[in-house]
Amino acid sequence: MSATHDAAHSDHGGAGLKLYFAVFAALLVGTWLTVWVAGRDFGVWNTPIALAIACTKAALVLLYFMHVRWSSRVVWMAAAIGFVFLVILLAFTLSDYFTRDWLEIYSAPLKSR
Amino acid sequence: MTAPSASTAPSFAPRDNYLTADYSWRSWLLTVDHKRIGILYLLSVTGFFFLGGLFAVLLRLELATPQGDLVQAETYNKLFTMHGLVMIFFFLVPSIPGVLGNFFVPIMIGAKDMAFPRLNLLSWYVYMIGGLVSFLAIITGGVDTGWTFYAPYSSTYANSNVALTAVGVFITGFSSILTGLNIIVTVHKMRAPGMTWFRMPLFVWAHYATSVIMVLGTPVLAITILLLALERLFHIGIFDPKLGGDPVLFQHLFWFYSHPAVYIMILPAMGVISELVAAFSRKRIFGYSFVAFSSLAIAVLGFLVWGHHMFLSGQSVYAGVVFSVLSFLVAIPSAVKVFNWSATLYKGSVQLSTPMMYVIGFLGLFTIGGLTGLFLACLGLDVHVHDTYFVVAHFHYIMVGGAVMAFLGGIHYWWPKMFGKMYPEGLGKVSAVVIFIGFNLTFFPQFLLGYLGMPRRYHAYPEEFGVLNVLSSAGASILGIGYLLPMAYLLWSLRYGAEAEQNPWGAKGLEWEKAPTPPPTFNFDATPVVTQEAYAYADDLPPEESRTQARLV
Amino acid sequence: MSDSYGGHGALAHHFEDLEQQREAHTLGMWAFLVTEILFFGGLFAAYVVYRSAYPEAFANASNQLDPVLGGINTAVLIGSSFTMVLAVHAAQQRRKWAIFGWLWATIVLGTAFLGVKYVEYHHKWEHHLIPGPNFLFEGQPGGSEQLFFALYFSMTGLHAFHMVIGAGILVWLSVLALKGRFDEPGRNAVEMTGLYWHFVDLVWIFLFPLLYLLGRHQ
Amino acid sequence: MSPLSGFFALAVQTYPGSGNAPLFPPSASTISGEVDALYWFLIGVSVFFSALICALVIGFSVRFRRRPGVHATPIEGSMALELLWTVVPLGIAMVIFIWGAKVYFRTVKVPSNAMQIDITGKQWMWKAQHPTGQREINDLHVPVGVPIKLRMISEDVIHSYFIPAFRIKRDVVPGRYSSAWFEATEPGEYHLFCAEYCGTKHSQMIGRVYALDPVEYQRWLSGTVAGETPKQAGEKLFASLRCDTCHNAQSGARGPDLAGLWGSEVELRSGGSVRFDADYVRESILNPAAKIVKGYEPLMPSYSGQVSEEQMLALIAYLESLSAPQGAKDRP
Repeated sequence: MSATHDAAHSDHGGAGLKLYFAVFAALLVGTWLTVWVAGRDFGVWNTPIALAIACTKAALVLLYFMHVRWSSRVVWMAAAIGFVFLVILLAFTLSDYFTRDWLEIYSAPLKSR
Repeated sequence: MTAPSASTAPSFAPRDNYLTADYSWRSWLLTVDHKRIGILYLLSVTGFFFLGGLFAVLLRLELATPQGDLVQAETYNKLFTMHGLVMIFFFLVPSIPGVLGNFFVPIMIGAKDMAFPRLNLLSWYVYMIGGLVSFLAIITGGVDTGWTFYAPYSSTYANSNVALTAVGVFITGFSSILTGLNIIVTVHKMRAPGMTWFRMPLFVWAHYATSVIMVLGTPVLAITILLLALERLFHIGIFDPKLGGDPVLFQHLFWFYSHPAVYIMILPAMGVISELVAAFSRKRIFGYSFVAFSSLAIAVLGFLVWGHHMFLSGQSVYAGVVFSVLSFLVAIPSAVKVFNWSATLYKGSVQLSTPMMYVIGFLGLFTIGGLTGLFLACLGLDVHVHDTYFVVAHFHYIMVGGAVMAFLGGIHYWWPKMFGKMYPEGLGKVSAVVIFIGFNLTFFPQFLLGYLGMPRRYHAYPEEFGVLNVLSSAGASILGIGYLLPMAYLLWSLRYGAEAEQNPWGAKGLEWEKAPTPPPTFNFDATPVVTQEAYAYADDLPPEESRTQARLV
Repeated sequence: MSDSYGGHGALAHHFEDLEQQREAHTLGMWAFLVTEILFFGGLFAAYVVYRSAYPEAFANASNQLDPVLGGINTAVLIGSSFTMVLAVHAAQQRRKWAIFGWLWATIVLGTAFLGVKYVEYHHKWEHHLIPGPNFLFEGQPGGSEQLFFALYFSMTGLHAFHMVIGAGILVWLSVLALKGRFDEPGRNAVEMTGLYWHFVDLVWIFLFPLLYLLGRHQ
Repeated sequence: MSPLSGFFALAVQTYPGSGNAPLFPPSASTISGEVDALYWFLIGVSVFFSALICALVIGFSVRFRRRPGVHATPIEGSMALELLWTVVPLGIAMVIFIWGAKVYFRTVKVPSNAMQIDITGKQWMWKAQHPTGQREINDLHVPVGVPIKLRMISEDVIHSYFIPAFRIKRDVVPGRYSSAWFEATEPGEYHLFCAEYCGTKHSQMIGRVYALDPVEYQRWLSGTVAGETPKQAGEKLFASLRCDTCHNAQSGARGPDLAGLWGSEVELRSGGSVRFDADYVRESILNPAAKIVKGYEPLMPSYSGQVSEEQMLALIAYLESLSAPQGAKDRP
């Protein structure tokens, strides 16, 4: 019973090699794109673009190299939960730093009173 | 392994079980049997509990008088730090998952063992190595930063074994990760046929939720402690205000783990209470799915509230408001659980044996502990009570009144299954009452001290706080005696205790009905097939009674 | 089918069948990778907080790094990820020599990466950019630039440490491959190590733009 | 047990203060009444629910204790009850949250007519600097009925300025200013504690807060020798550190003119803006290259190590006075 599973797993074997080459090429292009994008100024969009490229590269590695695409649902969930809680850590920590000076805890500025 | 199939008749004939399988030291120290690893954890966790308890007794003796005259200020600071460190990282976090979780999660879901038996043994060894390193740090001078290690005191100004203790705690963190990882995979992949998620005992649900927190939270503590050690050893300046580093950032990273850690300590206790309430009222837990989902809700919401430790630390006011409202939300699932446990007793058949006395103690004290948490989550009040004895009383009501009570209740409840011997019922009840009285006398006065404004971690305090502190110290000595009693009679019962039947409480659950007492190395003679719901006490009733499934209002 | 090594592979005593065992190993590996995500996550949180507080200092400090070397290293690591995938693919087809070959290709690329890292660290050593008492940035001691380098060395140091561990495991696997360990079904050690290696590559994919490519906009 | 009971008998006997053992702190500030009201509301809620749970648990345990022949009635659950004990606690929780947030904002929003006192915390003592020049160690004399704003900073580790009688507490963090305010209502002598663990003598870092009625306060002011006010000290420092060579009103000055900037948003060279407040002044003096004003070059040398925290507070008081319309700020 397990032998059939291995075959099923690698039935995309033939296609797998081509797929792996494609993903490898895409990652190299992504790296070049990251460097090229960093060299040009998109104003406020610099960081979002850089992060978007990095995330797509990461997604490629996750889905194809790490076989998440053909894994069971619980493995999908495990991978997702790791990144969700990383975002929670970043979001709540930054929510403190970005809103620290909203409140004028000093005596109100002279001009507005 | 050709023992007769486990008939329901109590089998007193000495059978091959996990204890008698092999008596050599090697078989214990190199065991991969989850039950033996649970016993190893029981021994080491009890050792650390009494070490932490020794520090607590010294603290209370010092605080019996306003002047700091029993020990120097430096020694007192080391005592409360090491009391915190030992009790949290070496007792509360590993105790219930390490002992009862390791022993019973596989049996309750019908598995032969944990998913990764060798990792399970590694978890105990990593725990002992971390314990050894921390014990070395304690012996060679101790650490005086508080268990919270706040920078910049811990990173720059303290001159005690901060780096060595940090390494010890860093290592122990991996033991927690390995246990959590093991339980998650076991629950997902190793349930017996028929054991669906909603037929699992609530003890397993609670341990699954705890393991999710262990796996998600502990690494952030690891990196924070690692950065602290790097700062101590190489002065890289990561939290150094002179370079623009922010001590509040240390608090964010520290509390991201350390608040969910308090749920690591209390969720397994809730799992034990669910089992005990069901068994001793011979009834299915009221609102089973609500209690199960509230465990998961606590695990997830527990990660969104850490800012309530930092309302006054210079954290932004608006972030404080967000953390405050989320802290109130995380209190709701705990309230749901307490109401459901109480409702389970309604129309039950309640047997007041020792474990049930610990349950009643838990319900009262955990309710008080939980409600006083609302005082601290409330922004306006936290300004006054933060870092005072109100906080100390709050978390001791949850940790000692809740987690330790549940641990003792669980130990008494499963003692016959683990060792095949019954504990002495009378002594059990006496020690439960002594612990309850000693506990309340120790920690209730601290609520008053807290609102009076007595700060935490004070070696000497103003005269007017004297009487309440004397009461608290008196309570501590009663509590200390109370904890020695179970240690004594449980050890005594191993030799002289009455033989235990396979199911002394007549309880439901694979560990009682299918596994012999004490269970063989692979738990069951044949892999059980589960056909009943969890806590299916109704199936034992004579036909006409079980039909009147009353649905309340 | 009992397993003589007492290690992974063939049917461990407590699993029902190879499929359950493989699923358990995969989920266990992923649970471990979740802890790694959050382990590095703490450093990313510190990085994001300090960079948003001191954008100029971080940009100046980042300009001390050589993006060309960083770019090459990224390509090397992606290459090693690719050879790792081929090794896992070979393991599924139980071709002993292919496994051995691709594992060593991965090891060589990984070592190349560590070599480049050593060159970069040495360059920092010469320019007094190691965060600590004798840190100098453009002749000035201490300043927020030291925070950048504290994070740079923590992140890339931790990443390199994970690379060393990974390379060690790959060498051990190649030895096992020669001993015929992966000739029977049910052996998924190569696949699990592959997951770990791809994760280490994943971390670098984020580290490279965040550390090397700051303030390069003209 | 005899040694322990003997010890306690001795402790209670010899302990002089056992006479006045208060169970509730004095209420001596405008906010303390509201905080106490919130406290008693929460005590009420807690007593109610604790009593409810105890009654249910003990009542059911006794009423439905195990008796031979009597079986437990199987009950699955009840959606209505589950909703009840989810929504009701949620409602109560939100009431507490909103009330608590309102009280909290009252303790954080500083009235603009507050008199500012600069507090510097260092390992194991508090130093207070009054605007009128008085300096105090560990103690604080404040007039009743006048809102007092504390601008606080630590020279080493994190401390926390805690006056239980006024129900205020605020961490004093190194590297950043933190602020708290109160308005005393009852004259008297109250405790001052450090509430954040700060090392060996954390429990000695305490003091006394004297709330004096206005007459008494004037007598204290005149009775103590007043050094130079922070503004005067700041002015002298501004000159002695030669800040004015760059920061002056002439056109083409190498540094921005600092008069009139206080509290306004300042554009930065790297884009974005920052409020010109105490934190920005302090950061620019110690780490000038961090945030440079648009249109200026990073020429300013770092003064870290040359300016103590008290001198920094004096400079800030001077710069603040530069932006005030004449005479508005000089109040006792």
